[in-house]
Amino acid sequence: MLKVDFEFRKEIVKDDFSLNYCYQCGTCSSACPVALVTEGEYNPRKIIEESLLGLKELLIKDQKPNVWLCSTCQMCVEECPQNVFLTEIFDNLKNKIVLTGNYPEAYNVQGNAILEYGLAIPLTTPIIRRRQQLGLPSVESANIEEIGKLLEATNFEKKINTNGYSKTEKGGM
Amino acid sequence: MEDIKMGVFICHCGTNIGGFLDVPSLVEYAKTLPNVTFATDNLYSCSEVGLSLIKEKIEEHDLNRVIVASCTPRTHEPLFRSICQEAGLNPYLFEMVNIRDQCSWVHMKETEAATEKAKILIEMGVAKALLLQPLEKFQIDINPTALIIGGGIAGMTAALNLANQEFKVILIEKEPELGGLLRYLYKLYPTHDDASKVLEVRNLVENHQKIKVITSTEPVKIEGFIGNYKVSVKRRDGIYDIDTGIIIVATGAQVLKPEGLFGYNGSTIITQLELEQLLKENKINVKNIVMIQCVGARNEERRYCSNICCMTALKNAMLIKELKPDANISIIFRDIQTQGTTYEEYYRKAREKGITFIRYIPEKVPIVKESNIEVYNDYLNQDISIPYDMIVLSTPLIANPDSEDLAKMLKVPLEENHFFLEAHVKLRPVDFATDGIYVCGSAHWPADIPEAISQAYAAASRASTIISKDVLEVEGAIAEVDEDLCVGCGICIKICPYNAISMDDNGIAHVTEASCKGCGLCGATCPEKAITNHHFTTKQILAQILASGGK
Amino acid sequence: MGENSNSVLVIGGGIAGIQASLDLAERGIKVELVEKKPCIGGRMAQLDKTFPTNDCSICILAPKLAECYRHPNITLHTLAEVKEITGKAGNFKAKLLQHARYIKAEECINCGICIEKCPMRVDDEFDVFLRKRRAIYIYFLQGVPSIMAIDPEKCLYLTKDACRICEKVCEREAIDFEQKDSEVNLNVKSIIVATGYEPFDPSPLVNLGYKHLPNVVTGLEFERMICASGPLKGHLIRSSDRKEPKKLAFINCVGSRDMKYNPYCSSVCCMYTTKEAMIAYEHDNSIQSFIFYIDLRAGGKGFREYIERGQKEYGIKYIKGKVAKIIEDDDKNPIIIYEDMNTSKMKKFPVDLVILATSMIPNKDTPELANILGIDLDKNNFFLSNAYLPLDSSKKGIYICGCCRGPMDIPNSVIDASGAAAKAAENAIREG
Amino acid sequence: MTYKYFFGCVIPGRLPYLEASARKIFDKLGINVSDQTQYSCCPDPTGVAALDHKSWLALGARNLSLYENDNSDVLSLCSGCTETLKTVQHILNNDPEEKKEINSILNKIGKKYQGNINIKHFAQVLFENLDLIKENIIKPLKDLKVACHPGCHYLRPSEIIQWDDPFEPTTLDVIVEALGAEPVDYELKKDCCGNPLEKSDKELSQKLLLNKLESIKKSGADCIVCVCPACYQQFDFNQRELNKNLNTDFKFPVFYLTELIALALGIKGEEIGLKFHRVRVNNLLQKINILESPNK
Repeated sequence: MLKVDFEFRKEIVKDDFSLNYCYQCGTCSSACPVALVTEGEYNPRKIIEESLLGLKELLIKDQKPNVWLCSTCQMCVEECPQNVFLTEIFDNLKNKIVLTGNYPEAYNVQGNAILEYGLAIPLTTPIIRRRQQLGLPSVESANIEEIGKLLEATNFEKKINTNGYSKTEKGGM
Repeated sequence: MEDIKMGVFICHCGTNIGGFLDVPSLVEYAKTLPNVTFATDNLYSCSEVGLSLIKEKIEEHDLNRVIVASCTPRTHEPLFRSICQEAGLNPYLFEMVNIRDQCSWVHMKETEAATEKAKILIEMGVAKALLLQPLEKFQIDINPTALIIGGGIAGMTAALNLANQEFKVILIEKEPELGGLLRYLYKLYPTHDDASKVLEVRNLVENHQKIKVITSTEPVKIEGFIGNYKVSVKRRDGIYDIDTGIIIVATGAQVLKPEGLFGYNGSTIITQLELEQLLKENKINVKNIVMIQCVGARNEERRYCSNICCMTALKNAMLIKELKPDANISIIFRDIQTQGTTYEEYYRKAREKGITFIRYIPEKVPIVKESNIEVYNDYLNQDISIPYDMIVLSTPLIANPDSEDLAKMLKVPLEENHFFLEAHVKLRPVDFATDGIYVCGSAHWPADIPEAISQAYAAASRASTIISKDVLEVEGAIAEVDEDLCVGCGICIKICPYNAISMDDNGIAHVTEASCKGCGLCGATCPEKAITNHHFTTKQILAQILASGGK
Repeated sequence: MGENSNSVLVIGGGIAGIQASLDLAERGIKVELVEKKPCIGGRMAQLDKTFPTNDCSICILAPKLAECYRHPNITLHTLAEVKEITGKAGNFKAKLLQHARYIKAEECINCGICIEKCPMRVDDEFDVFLRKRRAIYIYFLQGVPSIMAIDPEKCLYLTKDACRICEKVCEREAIDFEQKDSEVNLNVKSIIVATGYEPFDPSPLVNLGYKHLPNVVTGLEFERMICASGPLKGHLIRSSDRKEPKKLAFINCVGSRDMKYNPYCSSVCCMYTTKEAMIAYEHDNSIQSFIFYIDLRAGGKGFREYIERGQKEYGIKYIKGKVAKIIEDDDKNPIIIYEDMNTSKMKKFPVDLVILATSMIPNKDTPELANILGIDLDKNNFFLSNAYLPLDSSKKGIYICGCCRGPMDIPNSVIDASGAAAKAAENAIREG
Repeated sequence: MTYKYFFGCVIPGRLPYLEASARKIFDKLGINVSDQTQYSCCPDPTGVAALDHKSWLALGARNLSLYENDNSDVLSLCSGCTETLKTVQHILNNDPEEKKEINSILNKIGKKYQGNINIKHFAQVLFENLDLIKENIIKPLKDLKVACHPGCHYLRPSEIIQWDDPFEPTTLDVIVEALGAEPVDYELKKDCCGNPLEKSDKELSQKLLLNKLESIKKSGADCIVCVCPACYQQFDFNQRELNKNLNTDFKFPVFYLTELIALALGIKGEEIGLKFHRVRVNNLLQKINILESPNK
């Protein structure tokens, strides 16, 4: 049987206080386009209820419902009568899941691209050529050492999964 | 023999009647009936235009009987009677025929047959009207004193208001002191003021020149009628009589003790009221507290929602949080009842404080285990377990057990949950059907402090409309006992719902005019046919039956 | 009005103002009852039936209207507004603006000929714009005083100096275009404010489709639609195709319990949607109703039993969940998108008609009146009351009752009103 | 008013022709926008934010710090970047603790976040210069029915974005109408295109796209206009794949708002790289006489 975990709830609330205000009306799921196409298998209201009860196992381990299916469209946030910032809460949950390593690979690809290039999509040779054709100036993005230093301060590299990524790997979005 | 000239006014009631019955044909039909000298229709007879028309026609045609065929006498007879009176006609020469509630509304799809039925109903009205007699209303003196039964917040508030209006007030309380349930509360929602602060009104009541407070006192017998009640009360040292013009019932309610429910033990599993005591004494030293709502309410035995328990739970949960910020409080509920502006805001504040809310459904009530509660979470469609150190059960307010006796003494009804039943739920919420008796606070229905206070003022206002008068006019269509026929069997006395009949020294039944409502129960029951119900005499009713085609 | 007479000013002629006036009048206190509309009656007059007794609303109200009109202690000031209050408890001076009615009250007999002939068609406010009235009109059929009024903003003569047909056709010469707005000065000892509420306009909740989807209406509109004396004569049909709807969905808490609109609970919607579903069923037993709710609030006397009756005898289905989105199909049938919380599945639920139970909000002119009276408002712009002196305003001698101090149902408004009368009487006597 | 571009990752790194159209129209309209170097990923509100909130905030704050003390507003070419930058600013300006912590991180790279600049989506700047656009139209886009797709991050959360109506967005329609085209309404106008779900569930992402396209088809639109490179990719790149997977036959040309404006301003198709579109746009543009028909 699932056990209410007040301490885990408090952790989630610490990240975003608005969780507390939810009174489970279901407006979010009614407004959510993903809930509609998945017929409720993805269900923002349930994720919030699980958060209110601190049901860590469901949220973090089983990921039921799967929080990664949130498209971040913010429709729920816009409609929520109690001003619960669902998308932010979901992002915070995703952050917690990331620490367990059990999350979709595409996010990792992006994370590693940023570690390596400071950009989610690094410039490739064909694109550089195309830019020249279009008469566009060359891209002068951030100094990667500076970005590296900053991400070191936030512990980014330790939080995400970097196994198998090297300087030659390409990022994507 | 009197020359009877009858006027018949047939009402369309907008489309309520006109949309379903052929009203013009009813008018034509009415004109053919005996002694009908005038008949017409009216869009709304009760409108100012409709009323002036009636008045105008009474004068124009010198009518001495008036029939309005429209809605129900329950709501409209007094109005039409007063119009007749204004036109110089004795109001009891008016007869009302109900062709809406009992005809057009119930036969909406059968215009033709319904119109025929309406014709018969009108014919019956005419038959009765031929036999109507003028009657006189009675005037009674009013004793400008108010007796209030119950010295809780409602009773005290009503007492203070009436006394400030310079009426003499007698406040009786069965306990040795005033205050009622308020005495047991710690702090009040929604302001968290100390209950003792609100209880300070007690001093004002006790020291008011116009208020006489009598504690440890209960009524044992109530006689009399509006303006002139005589209430016998029992004190330690004997029975005393109190004369009063009106009575306000403010006897409150009590909290259900949840014996046998959810492992109630009075120590780790307690009621909200017991929790208030622990809070008062600052004796909360546990971490995980679970409250269960609707304990003993909204079930087969007690179907009602007790109205105040959700707010009580929210309040106590927040008060615990104030004393012990690291406490984990969960409230297992069915529907959170926080109506209105401040209460809904209060609920949001409770969520803000981190209180956990878990909804349960009646099919799967929470199960209390040794250190956790198992409950089916309706929102997740699965069972969950909540750890607890203490459980607080929110039980409903239930009617006082002595309400039944008091209701009998007052001859007023109780509703199915034994709370007092008012005259009309919508428009007469603190009146009883019996004149001169009022109700307020939790005797009427579970009420919180603000509600009880509003109701107390309302009851005071209603009472003041009576005791501000020197004399009062009462109903003329009442029962009368033929002394020659009465054998003194006393059946009428038992059956009278208004306590209006008594036996005189000669063993003959006697009707107290001021109390009689003319309901007709005594007349219908009297085995000797010794009672005449004026305005509904046997002759009149027989004439109606015959007119309807009866034999 | 002499300084010494005990009199009370009652502002607002809805059920609360009426009850307060009647109590005071019976108590022997003179009442000046001010109503800004042409007739007294208020919101209750617009309702079809009332819960939990399902009494016909106007039927139980009408006798009280007549009583107010006829009571020797009550003076009615309709089409009037309070413009200034000075003085203090026991000795208030009130200045009223009496709008011209353009009708000689003592001559008009409400025969209706003028209405037939008036060429101007105007949206009817009483029938929540579901039908047209004329520029000369009676506010509602059973309205009191039951005389005409001319709408100066719509009357052709008063706006364009043309027409005057009503004047020609009125046999009693009751039309008086010479009437002017005037001032009325009163001395009163206490003041009771009973200005009521207005319904929230749900248009900003775009996803619910009000005003975009023809078969999405508000609770008050439905009330008029189903009322026998309403614009449809009680024959419930939908405006898109004039078909009889068979499947109704009621959405509770529209604009209520919502931090973006009205954070509070409107107190009455759970009950009145149940009532409306019951009436619909009584009109047509093949109608099925679904009520969407967050918490089913039925704490009043007999309310829970009423809901149970709705389920058992009227087949009403209660669905836990707030609806955020309503779309429509090609036949203009609204489709409700909601989550069935029992299964956590999303549903697309087609119905024939949707009724939005919109919040009760304070009247638009509440802040202005608060200013005139010098009393405080709460954060929602209702008049501020104190929890343990619920009928006292922030100023001595001024009392508040009914929905102008927060959403409440009719019994509570009546209780409030009687209570305010008791307070006003107490003040009049003590400060007298 | 002067602006500085924030390009983000996707447009310069994958869709440079959209950048070309943007630069061309702002030049042509005489709106003063200059380049800003040294920027990093915004970072992606649907990606990095999900990985680590702190890193997302820090990178965003660093980007903002580049623009501070310059009297220019940020002009973002991407809705996702706009949302990130606005949200980061909103969070840091409302949470002094967080701001302090982020600044201590920025301090390590010699930067400081202050929180005093305006961030504008390019469509907002265009909307605010509507008269200027109207004055410069050379080729009105007659007979073109356009389904505008505002996209999520252009609208929501409205409390932070503070621009168009989150439920009844109209700004894009107004611009499109000013160009001489006819904006059409459709049921799912304010819904998500599905792009962010590519990272977690491709099939689901396509389902959302399918719903969008079906709804647009019903409206009778000739083409789709969007203002975010993520949405652009979803509509333009994934339409063909969707057709293949689900056996559908959608052929909606997809324009970036800047491209449509460029065409109306008389800028030639080849200058802005229209040929790089996956769903061909030429037939439609020839039909409405914006491009010359090869037959003529």
